Amino acid sequence: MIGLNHYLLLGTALFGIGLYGVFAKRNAIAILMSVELMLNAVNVNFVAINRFVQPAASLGQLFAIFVIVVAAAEVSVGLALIISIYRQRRSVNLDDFNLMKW
Amino acid sequence: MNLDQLVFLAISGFTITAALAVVWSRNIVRSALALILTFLGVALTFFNLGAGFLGLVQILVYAGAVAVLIIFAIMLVMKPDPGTTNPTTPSRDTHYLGGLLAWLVVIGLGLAIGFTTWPSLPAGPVDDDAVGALAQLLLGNYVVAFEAAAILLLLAVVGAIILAKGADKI
Amino acid sequence: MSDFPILSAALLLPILGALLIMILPPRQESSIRAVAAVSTLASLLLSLGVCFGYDQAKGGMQFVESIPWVRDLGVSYALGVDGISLPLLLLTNLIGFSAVYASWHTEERVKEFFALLLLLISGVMGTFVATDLFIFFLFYEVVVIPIYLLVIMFGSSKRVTKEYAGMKLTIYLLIGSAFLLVGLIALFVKGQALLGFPSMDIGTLAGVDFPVTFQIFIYCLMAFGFGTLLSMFPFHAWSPDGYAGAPTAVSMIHAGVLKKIGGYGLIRIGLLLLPAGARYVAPLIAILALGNVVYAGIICLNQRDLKYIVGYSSVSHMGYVLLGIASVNLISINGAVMMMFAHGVMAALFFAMIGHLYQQSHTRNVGDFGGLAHQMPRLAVGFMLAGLASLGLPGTVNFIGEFTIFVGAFGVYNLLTILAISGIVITAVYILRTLGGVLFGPRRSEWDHLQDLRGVDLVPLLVLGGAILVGGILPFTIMDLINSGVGQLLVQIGPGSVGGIF
Amino acid sequence: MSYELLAPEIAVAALGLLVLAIGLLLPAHSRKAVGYLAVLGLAAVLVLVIANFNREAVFFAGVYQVDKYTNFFRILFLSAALLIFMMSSRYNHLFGERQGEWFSFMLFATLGMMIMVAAGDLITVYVGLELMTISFYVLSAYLFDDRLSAEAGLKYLIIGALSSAVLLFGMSLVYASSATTVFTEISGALGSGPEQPALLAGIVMLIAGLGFKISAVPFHMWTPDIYQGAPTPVTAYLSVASKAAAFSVLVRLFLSAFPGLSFDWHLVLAVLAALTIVIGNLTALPQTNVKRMLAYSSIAQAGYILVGLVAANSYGLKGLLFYALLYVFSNVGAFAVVTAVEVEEGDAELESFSGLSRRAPMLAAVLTICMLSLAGIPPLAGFAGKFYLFAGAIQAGYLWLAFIGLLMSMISVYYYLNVAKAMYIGASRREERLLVPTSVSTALWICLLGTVFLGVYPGPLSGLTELAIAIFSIG
Amino acid sequence: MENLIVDLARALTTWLQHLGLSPFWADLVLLVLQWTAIVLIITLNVLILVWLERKVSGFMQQRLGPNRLGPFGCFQTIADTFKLLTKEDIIPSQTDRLIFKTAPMFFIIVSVLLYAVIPMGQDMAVVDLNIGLFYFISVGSLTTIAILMAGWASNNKWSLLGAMRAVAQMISYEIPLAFSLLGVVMITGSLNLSAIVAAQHPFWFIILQPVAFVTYFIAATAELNRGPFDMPEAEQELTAGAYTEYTGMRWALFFLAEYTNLVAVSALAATLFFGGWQGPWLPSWIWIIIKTYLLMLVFMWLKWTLPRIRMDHLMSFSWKVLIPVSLINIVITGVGLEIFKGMRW
Repeated sequence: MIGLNHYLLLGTALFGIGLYGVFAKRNAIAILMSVELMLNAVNVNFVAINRFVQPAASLGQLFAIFVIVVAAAEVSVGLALIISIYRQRRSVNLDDFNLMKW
Repeated sequence: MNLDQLVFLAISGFTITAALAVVWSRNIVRSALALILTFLGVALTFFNLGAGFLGLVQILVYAGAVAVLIIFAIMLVMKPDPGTTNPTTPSRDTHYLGGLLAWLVVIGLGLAIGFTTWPSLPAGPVDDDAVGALAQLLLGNYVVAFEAAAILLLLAVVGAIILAKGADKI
Repeated sequence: MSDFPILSAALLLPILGALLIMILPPRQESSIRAVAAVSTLASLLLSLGVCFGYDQAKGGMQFVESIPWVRDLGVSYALGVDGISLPLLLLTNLIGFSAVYASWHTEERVKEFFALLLLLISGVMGTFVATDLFIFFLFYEVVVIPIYLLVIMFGSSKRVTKEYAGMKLTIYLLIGSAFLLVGLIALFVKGQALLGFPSMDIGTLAGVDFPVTFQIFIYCLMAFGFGTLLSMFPFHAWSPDGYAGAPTAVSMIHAGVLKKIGGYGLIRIGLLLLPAGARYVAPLIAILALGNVVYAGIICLNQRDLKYIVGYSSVSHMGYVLLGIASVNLISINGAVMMMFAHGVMAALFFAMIGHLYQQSHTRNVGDFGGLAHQMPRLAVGFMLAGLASLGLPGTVNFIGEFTIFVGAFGVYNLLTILAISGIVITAVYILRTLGGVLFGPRRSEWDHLQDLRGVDLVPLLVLGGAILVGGILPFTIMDLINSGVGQLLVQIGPGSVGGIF
Repeated sequence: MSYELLAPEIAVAALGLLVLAIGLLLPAHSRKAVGYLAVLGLAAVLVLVIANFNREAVFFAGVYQVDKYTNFFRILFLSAALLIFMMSSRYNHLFGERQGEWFSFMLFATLGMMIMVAAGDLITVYVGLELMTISFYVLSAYLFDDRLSAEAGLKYLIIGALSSAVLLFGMSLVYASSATTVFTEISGALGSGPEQPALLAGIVMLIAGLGFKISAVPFHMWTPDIYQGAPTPVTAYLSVASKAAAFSVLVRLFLSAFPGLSFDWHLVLAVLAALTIVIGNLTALPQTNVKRMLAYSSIAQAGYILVGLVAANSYGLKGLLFYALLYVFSNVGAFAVVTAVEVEEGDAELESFSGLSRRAPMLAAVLTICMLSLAGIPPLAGFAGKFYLFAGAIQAGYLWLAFIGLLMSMISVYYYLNVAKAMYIGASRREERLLVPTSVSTALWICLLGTVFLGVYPGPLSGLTELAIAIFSIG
Repeated sequence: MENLIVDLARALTTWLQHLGLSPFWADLVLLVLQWTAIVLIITLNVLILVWLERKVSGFMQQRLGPNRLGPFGCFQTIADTFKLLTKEDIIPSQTDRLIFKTAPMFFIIVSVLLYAVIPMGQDMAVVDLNIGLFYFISVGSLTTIAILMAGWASNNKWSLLGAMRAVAQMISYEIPLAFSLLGVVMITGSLNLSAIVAAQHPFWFIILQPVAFVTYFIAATAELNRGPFDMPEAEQELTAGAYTEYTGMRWALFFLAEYTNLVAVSALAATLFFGGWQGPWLPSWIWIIIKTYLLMLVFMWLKWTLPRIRMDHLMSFSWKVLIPVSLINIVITGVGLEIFKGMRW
């Protein structure tokens, strides 16, 4: 029987993969993509919890919708930022962005 | 192994493989395409969970818009040699640290989730009119968040235009 | 008379003066000086008025003012003086008044100088008249920043740069105050738990019977905090460097009164609120006090810079004060308070003289001078007076202080006291050697151009020198006052025996 | 339900939209006018909030709560925004034609914060948080020709998105454990007894996610870069208001959703606070750029504010609110001076501040006083705030934390005084006086008087904070 | 006649269950059969459509069009198909081969998936989804990705440019497309396509929502990259846009998918605005075919009549005209609905 745990573990795995990507990747867009993976992981959680813990109300789905909306906004701003920084530096590699000491 | 498990395993296997491809591919375009597959996998998960509307939202927004935007941006900032567009960090420390951290988080959360006994509610019938229920919530108790999200989208549009145009004249 | 908030007036006059100076245009230097002089003089007169108005027979806190300030912290703007704080209040105003005259010839950025100086004086005064812990601490730290700014803006760089000196002094004092603040807050929190209502009033808190271990712990914090300010060995390193870097007025106020806040705090807060803790830790303090006396004295023997000599000697003298406090009996504490007053006027006079000399000659090295008594007799008088007071010659106020301390302490720490008395010998050696080297001997023609004290320069000499002599010849004027305060304090904390830490 | 209590949010949203529209309609050279509109509008909203301070209402079954706590933070955000609008009047020229949008983004960020503090529900908190954060992504990168600014925007985006993801995961675990997202219901659903491991993991992730927003160590890594690169008024707003907003959420979350946890989250936060204070202050010591130095110092300040939550008793919470508000005055004052100098000199390096006391005594005095307030020197506001915070900490038994905090605050004086030293004895590159426009000097005066007044007479504000925290049931 | 196909399906299910299959597997087999049927119909349909388009264009341009093979040249397309199937499969070097190969497949799969929810007659939707309309929009949005994949993988500047133009255009026009449908949704209060058809009993929605229909039609034209909005594959500028490097079978797949989309979009328009399968005398599934074909003829008519629109005009037309118009339509519909409710009450 597939239960809540299975779905939460799926979410956790996706989350971990995204986290790894954020740390290991150097292309700013790739990092943004990794973050999207993490947000998707969260959505899997929300929908699964909605299904198994609270099937009558749709709070989890609602939360997931908000996450999706916000993620869309975040990505659009993020990509605009990346394009604007690319215009200045001709690079999207994070290692090149070290005008300030870290 | 019954059908339920088979479907779950297939979908999650597909999703996780696609997600791994996102972070392992050295070619950013392939990463992005793998990301689309991940999105579709998550959408399938939603369908499997009886959240059809959400699955479709997932496809529409993530696969149809977000992923396309990402690919679009990739093409605007593309380098000639696609095989090196998505490097992993050259610093081994950061790389291993990232991997280690990810493993720790996965194992830690996995254990935490595994050892938890959830409120023992039966997985009851799925609400058929999810859209209606969501609409009630959105325009009822969560109307503030709804309005804020609307402003957020406006803000994102204006902000993205401003940033992408940079210092050029409007 | 009784309704007039005389302490507040004395406290606020310099602040008003500072505000007035800030408003004045920077060019109006003479009016700026005049404002500073008038406000400090008024403050001095008010504090003299308090002295004469204080009813010694009645004793206790008088001229009390109290306005509720922060309700939930139990803070009230509470002022008052008793026999312990009154001499120190007087001392502050004496030195503050003289300091204005000692720096009369400041040329650059006069406006900033006097504004900060007045703030400084006001802050120091506040610590002595506050009877509320919060207000006390407020004033305690207020003084640090004006001092820093005065040092870096008007100080002098000789052996160490003025920036270094200023920063060292500031950070030492602030770190000390951090410990103090922890102690104060802990005291407040515990007091609230025991009392059931929040109160910062020293009198109220004195009535609380804190647990002994708590007292010991808090007293250690306080000893560290106040000890740093008092330049207790081994936390004294800021003191000589600080004095050397500081401008004359700051050295005067710092050595003269600021350090005394440490001693005052140890008595007023440490002893009154935490008697058991104070008695328990006292032997350790006494040993450190001996360190002050001997260690600083020996270092002093090797110093060549006048300011360093006075600096280290003041560290050494503070050892006596500490010894007095550590003995916890009527005589010794009387002596400690007396000593604080005495050392204050003496050190201030010393620094005023050094300041004048340095301003004229641009050197402070003992070896550079000789036979100055020929060219500058009045200065020589000042130097002699301060020097002799420093080595505790009978007839000066210092003698009274030292003598009383030794009498009081001997009964408690025989060996330590004897060793401490030997410090007087060291003092005598370096003071006499210095005085001799600088003032006497053959006339040296390169110093012929030096001008002696005259006009306003004489004010510090007259005021401070007068105080040394009056206190020395007529000791009862101050001693009775002190005695009334200390006596009540000891009655309040009750009997008990010193020791326990070893 | 009295929906008129939502008027401040509605008004700020409307103001933001209006400013956006008018900014686009006006010709480029007269876009400065939107600044006046924004300032006047905000002032009106501020008056409205103050006038209705005592009115309370719970909307939507606890999802949105307007109470005195909300109103306190509303006042904080609005006055911070107001001060920053005033002090940035000259800086805005750097934004060229995009001034109108700048104001509206700032207003939207304010709206996000107001929603965060009033939200009694995880979803609403999240949306408010993102409204604020996404506005700040754009605002951080608002100097389009400036490389540092774009870099700051990107870094903020990445760290912000990451932290949102962590926060969300934590929220999902809390939701899983309690089957609700409304704070008041969470506390009821969790009951008592030992917590499930998933809930603990969720709480830890919540702390981590919000820790990014308040830039607590070890989630502070990119804060200095963002603060240095972003336009200075944005940095100021980021440091005072977004932090306060995150704190407001943390407090509401822990005190109204998790009041009865047996898990000792105080200790976790105490360790975080101590690390934040120590590392923030120590890394600030060697900085030579004043803006960056203030960035590090703001990390440390976050640590101090966190102490209030660690204590979670009356003094601690009062201190938290008190400190958050005084931090507005002190930090905005400091940043106002930095902004003025930056506009004049082109950068915020320490050398640019050399001899400032001669060129602009007012600026030098304000910067000195504000920084000393941040360091906690009496009689300035910072001292009173720290007194409350550490009184709370000691009362709650965290003596060691008070030790570390106070000691480090005295060490922080070193780097603050370095700036004062440069201003008072440094040689200036130029001699002519540095003039500041009226709006800036008004802001400076408000900050200065606020800092001094709150320090000398903290009574009224502490009374206000007492009202504000009365909604929480604490010992 | 009316229930021919539905009855057929029902009979098949019963027969399968008689054979001993569980209901689940029986349904599954039926589903597979349904999809096969759809694919077959689509393919046949495209053969006809291509011929039709050439004929229509010939008619518009006053020429004959294909006329050699069979009567009216009706076997021309079949011959073309054989040609395409037997052509050499060329994959240029330096391409991203994996993506190059998957792009056409992805495209065709997505296009076919669109048919799942369209009611092809009374009770004749493959899946009668309660959010069918939303499904159509969501899945339809995936076509962009296929074009992007093709354009990028070809490693050819025209392909890439074409793909980027296509994507910009499709994303921009997706918004008015979705908005225009909202009017209909508001009136019916449902996203279920069958319910929408049922709701059009007295009036077709073209009467109630003319503006929405016009918006939808324009946006759909752009979504399909058909003339006059065929900037992404403008032959004179970009050879064939994203499809430039594709040959033979792969190219045929794109071609197929494009026409599949055309049919789907037209069928949706017929369903939403023209009463769907409703109509007198004839069986329902014939009615929808007739309506769809009529709409497709309009598409062709437009394509061969109007000149191509410049890229920036195309974008600003969407953002500055279509989206505001569709938004205003939503507002007016809402107000109208309230008034209508008020009157009835």
